Amino acid sequence: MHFGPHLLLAALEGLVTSAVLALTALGLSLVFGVMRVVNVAHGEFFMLGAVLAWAITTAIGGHPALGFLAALVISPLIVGGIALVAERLVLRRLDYNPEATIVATIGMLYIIQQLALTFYGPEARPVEPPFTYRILLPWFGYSGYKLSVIATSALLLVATWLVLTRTRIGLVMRATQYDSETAQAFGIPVDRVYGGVFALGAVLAAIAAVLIVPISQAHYLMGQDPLLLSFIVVIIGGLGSLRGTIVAALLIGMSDGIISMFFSPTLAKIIATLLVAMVLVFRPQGLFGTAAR
Amino acid sequence: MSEASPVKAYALHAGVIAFLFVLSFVLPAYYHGLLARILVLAVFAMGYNMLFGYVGLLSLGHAMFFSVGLYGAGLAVIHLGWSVPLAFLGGIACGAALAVVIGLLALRTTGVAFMIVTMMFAQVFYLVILYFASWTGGDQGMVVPQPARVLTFGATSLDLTDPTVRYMTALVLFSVVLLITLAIVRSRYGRVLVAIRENEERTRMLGYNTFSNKLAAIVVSGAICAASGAAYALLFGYVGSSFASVQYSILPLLWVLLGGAATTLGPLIGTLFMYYVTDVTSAYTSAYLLIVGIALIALVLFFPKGILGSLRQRWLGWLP
Amino acid sequence: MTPLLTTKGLSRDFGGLRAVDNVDFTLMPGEIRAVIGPNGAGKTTFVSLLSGRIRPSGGMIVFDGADITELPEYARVRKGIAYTFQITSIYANLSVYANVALPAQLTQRHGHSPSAVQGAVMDALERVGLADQAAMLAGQLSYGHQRLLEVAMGLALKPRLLILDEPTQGLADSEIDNFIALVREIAASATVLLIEHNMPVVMQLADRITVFNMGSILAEGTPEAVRQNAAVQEAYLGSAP
Amino acid sequence: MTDKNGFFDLSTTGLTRRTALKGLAAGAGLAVAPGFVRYAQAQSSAPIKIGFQSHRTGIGAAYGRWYEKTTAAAVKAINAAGGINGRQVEVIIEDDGTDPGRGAEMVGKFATQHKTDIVFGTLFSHVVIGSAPAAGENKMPYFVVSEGHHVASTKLNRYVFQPGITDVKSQIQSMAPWIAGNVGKKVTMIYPDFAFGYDHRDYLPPALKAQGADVIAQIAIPPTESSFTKYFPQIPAETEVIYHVMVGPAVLTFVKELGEFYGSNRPQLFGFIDSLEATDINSPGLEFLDGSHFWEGSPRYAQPDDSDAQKAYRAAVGIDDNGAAVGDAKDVSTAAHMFGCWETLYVVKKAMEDAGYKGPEDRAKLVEATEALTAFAEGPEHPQGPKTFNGKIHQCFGIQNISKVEGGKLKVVHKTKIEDGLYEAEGDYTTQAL
Repeated sequence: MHFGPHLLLAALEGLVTSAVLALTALGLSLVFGVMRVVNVAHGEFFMLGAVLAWAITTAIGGHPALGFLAALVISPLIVGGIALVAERLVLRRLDYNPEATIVATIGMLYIIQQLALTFYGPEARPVEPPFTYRILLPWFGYSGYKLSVIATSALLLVATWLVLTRTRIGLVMRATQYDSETAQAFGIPVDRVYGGVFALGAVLAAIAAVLIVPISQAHYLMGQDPLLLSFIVVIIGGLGSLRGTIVAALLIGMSDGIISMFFSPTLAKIIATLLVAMVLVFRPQGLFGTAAR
Repeated sequence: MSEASPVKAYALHAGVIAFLFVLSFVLPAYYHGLLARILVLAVFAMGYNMLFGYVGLLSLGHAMFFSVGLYGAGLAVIHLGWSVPLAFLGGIACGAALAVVIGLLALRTTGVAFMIVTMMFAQVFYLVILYFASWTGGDQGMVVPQPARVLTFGATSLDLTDPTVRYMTALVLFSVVLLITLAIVRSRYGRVLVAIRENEERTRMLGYNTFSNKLAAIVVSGAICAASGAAYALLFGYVGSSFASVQYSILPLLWVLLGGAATTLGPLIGTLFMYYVTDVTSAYTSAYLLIVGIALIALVLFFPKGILGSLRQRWLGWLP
Repeated sequence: MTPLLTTKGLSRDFGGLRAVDNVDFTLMPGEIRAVIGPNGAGKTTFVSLLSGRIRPSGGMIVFDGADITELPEYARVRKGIAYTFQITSIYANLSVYANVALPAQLTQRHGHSPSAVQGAVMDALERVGLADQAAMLAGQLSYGHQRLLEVAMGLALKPRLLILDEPTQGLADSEIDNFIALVREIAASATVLLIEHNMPVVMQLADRITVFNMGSILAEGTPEAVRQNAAVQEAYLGSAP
Repeated sequence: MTDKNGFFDLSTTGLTRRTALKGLAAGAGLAVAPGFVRYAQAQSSAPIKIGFQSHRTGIGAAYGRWYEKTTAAAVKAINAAGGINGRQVEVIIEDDGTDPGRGAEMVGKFATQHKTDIVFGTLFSHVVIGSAPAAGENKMPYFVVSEGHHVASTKLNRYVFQPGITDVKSQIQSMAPWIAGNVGKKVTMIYPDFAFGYDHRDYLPPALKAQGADVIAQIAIPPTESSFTKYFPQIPAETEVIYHVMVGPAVLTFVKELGEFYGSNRPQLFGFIDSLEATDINSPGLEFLDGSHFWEGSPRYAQPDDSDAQKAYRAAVGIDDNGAAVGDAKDVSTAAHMFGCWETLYVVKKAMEDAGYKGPEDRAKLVEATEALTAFAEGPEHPQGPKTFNGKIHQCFGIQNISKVEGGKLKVVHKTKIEDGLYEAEGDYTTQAL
């Protein structure tokens, strides 16, 4: 294939990766930014979203779109509920101590993964996309559903941005992120904000998973890669910076596709990871963040 | 506190080593073999503890130090035909050299960024192993040939695949590293490391170059972890990329947190405990990860300082 | 007699703000020098430049005849410049003994015996009157005692120049009297540079006083001379609440 | 010293508790652990214990489950027919987490704790290679069902055998003539960027060359990849055949995306069914595979010309005509590989009987007896087909199936000959000491 169409394809693929990554990473970034909690189980919330999407679509049957839409609403709600319970039962009682929460979320990772294996099984299971439309370009065909994932994700990101910047909820969250003690003094129920943010983070991961599951099946180990990539995105983008998270997700998603045009994929991953690490070393506040407080 | 009862501390450590020595003669074969493995991995945990427990630097990439020792020693035997002692020292040297490079870069960052940077360097290391599959065996790994795994002293030779020899070799390595750790912790240098953990700026203002001290700690930590990896390759005969994966970076963190960070014996206790829980639960259910997960959460909820850390806090203040 | 410390044209900007502006300063060995001035005058920035906690934007610092402008803070400490923090900065989770052992082992590095370190630690703790609390966790000390521990940590460095940043802040009156006696005793073996708001303390202790205002030296002289200085009075009365 | 006793109590109490449980189990004839499959103990002699190293968790879990089912069925059949040397067979399962380190620990556990007679059943290559040293050191016969070339490469040791499934080097070699003759001569390979893929990368081009065909491009894809479209532009336009061997949970995505990319206007496809083991060929998105060809070790779908042995085997394991679990059409088996468990157990039975095997002290005799085997005839013990066995490289060689996807089923269109897959031995295990 010629360079131009090849680049176009790599870019489209990069956009899909970026779109899903941005949602997932945004969830991690919120938890990270507001609560200062490194949630190692974030990838498992992602996995849970996909597995539940499979369960819901299978239970509903009928036209694929019906099941998919139901999954898109119900699955994130369930995952959010589970996250809320975990937060109340464990993280809150640890007083959000950074090291203790890492261990606790590693524990959650094991528990969720094992439960998925026990009740869902080890197989990769497909979910039918709500519609199958193949867009025919002169050089290759492309999935219409993938394009819709990009659009949906963009809409959700804009919605999240509006909530964070234009509503009281967003203000409360930002105040808590900036200085939780002062926020508390101003009558903000920091404790409840933390619970909500942790649940919201999980909800975002679950939505991302429901969007991706018609493209790549639900599998009980599928949470590991998104976790790693989300970490990278959050760090590159800068803590708690929505704009940074999105730009970083684009950067990571696109570079993953485009670097692999020129190098063997493993070498591409080595180069990309090394580049990101070097960014961190020489610009620890991220590419878009301001210096840490 | 730090000056209190050195005799008790030394006696305890000597007692632990003696106890492990005696265990070699009373344990049933399975636990004997398992304990040899645990001793080697406890060295990995001790190396991790040196950095995480005493200096307060939380690395999520220590699998690379373990596996650079593993591959350094293993590949030296496989491809270069080195003898066991030479390969072991080679593995340690690789670990120390890698630690210098990683330290110079990663120590420019702190906190969460340090965690992520170390994780990413470890990921790069993992991918490099996969990339040079013709040398490393890639994801399948390679076997260190059994005939090469012999320690020769003049006329006598010790077969490292013999269970007793293997146990004793592992115990010697463990004891040496334990005593080195104890010596470092009780030394002036150990005091500086703890001071850096507690308040880095103050330590600089007391005349210490905290960067070079931290760098030295990473090198010591990396060399100890590499020693563990090298011993693993030579004693158990397999090198493979799974030892360089993220999982093996998280394991030493768990072991140390369980046993008690910044305690000399905590890494052993944590490794032992984790293996014990896994072994017992896996006999009853294949869902043992569930139980491990619950155990982890319960431990941080109720024993946040780990087993020995909690003991030290409540009853045994003199514990090093 | 050659000065212990001099600065030439020492300056430091923070963004657009010039916190320390072209300061020429000289300190003679053995004196007790107080630095006073209204809030925001640049006193703490100035001593931070001396100790190396922050880097100057311009100018130079000479200590004992050597240019130390580019030296990092830990190297300056090793040359004999000790600094005690304005906000107590002790190791709260370590014992009082361990807090002082850290600086003590630096100066005892050639003696190398544990007993030498122990002697130096107990000596420093006795001088500030904390010897009995050596085994306590530093975080459990009262605030006043924590301030004294700060001083003990400075003393254990056996400094040639001890910089005390508002050492009496938060101390009770009775503690202040003891403190004045302590500084006098320290001055027998070291030069003392003191930032202080408490005027009676300054007047009792200082051999000479340097007055800062707006990042520059407004006046300098004996306590008596400074007290008479019209510019100082204006700066203080004009800005003091 | 009280504290010291305190924490070492952990292991000692555990020990006594386990020992007690073991005693209880032996005394009362109770099954104490899952996977501790017990059968009525009619014999006076103790059962033959087979340690099954299973991938119950980790990346291999989907395979492990079907390997367990097949093993259970084979053991049931063997026991019903009187066992081995008149002794019943008992399987003890340990999970290796699909991890080589843990795999080695489990081999040690079988040897020293469970004191099994052999260890058996490992699938994933890295677990085999990681566990092999432990098997050699414990002098524990280790029968793997992995299809990797590692055993035949003679890089492992004398205690490791693969007598139930043909290795991948042989499989590839026997596919090449048919591909070159029937599908196309310009081949683009797509394979995972790790050892399993490297076997294909290294062995296919020379095999095709010998048939007058060429590999014109090789595309390696990292095993962690979850999206593949971006690699497809690297497929040269003149490609006649795409040869694909993807494995892992993302393979369905691979096929679907290939379909989206090409539509109906695609090159011929030839794949290894490894890609779609345990996956329904009629899953949404796989319509694209219609008309393409697959290698199958043993056919997933019942074939019109199935032997009685094959039919009996399918019934015993409990798979229906579509290769799914009887009673659950969604639970698709790993039919192309799992027959190896069945056949391996019968090889073990044969070798133990030849050796007059009595217990662990006869393990060396068992190794020699296994090495002395040369061929396995098709029949109830070897339902997949006849095989030859090379005792020097511990590897068997059998026929391979090439199946075409037609109307949502896999139909066998060609069976290779054993000779197609034979190659020069790379070494000789029998020269190693026992």
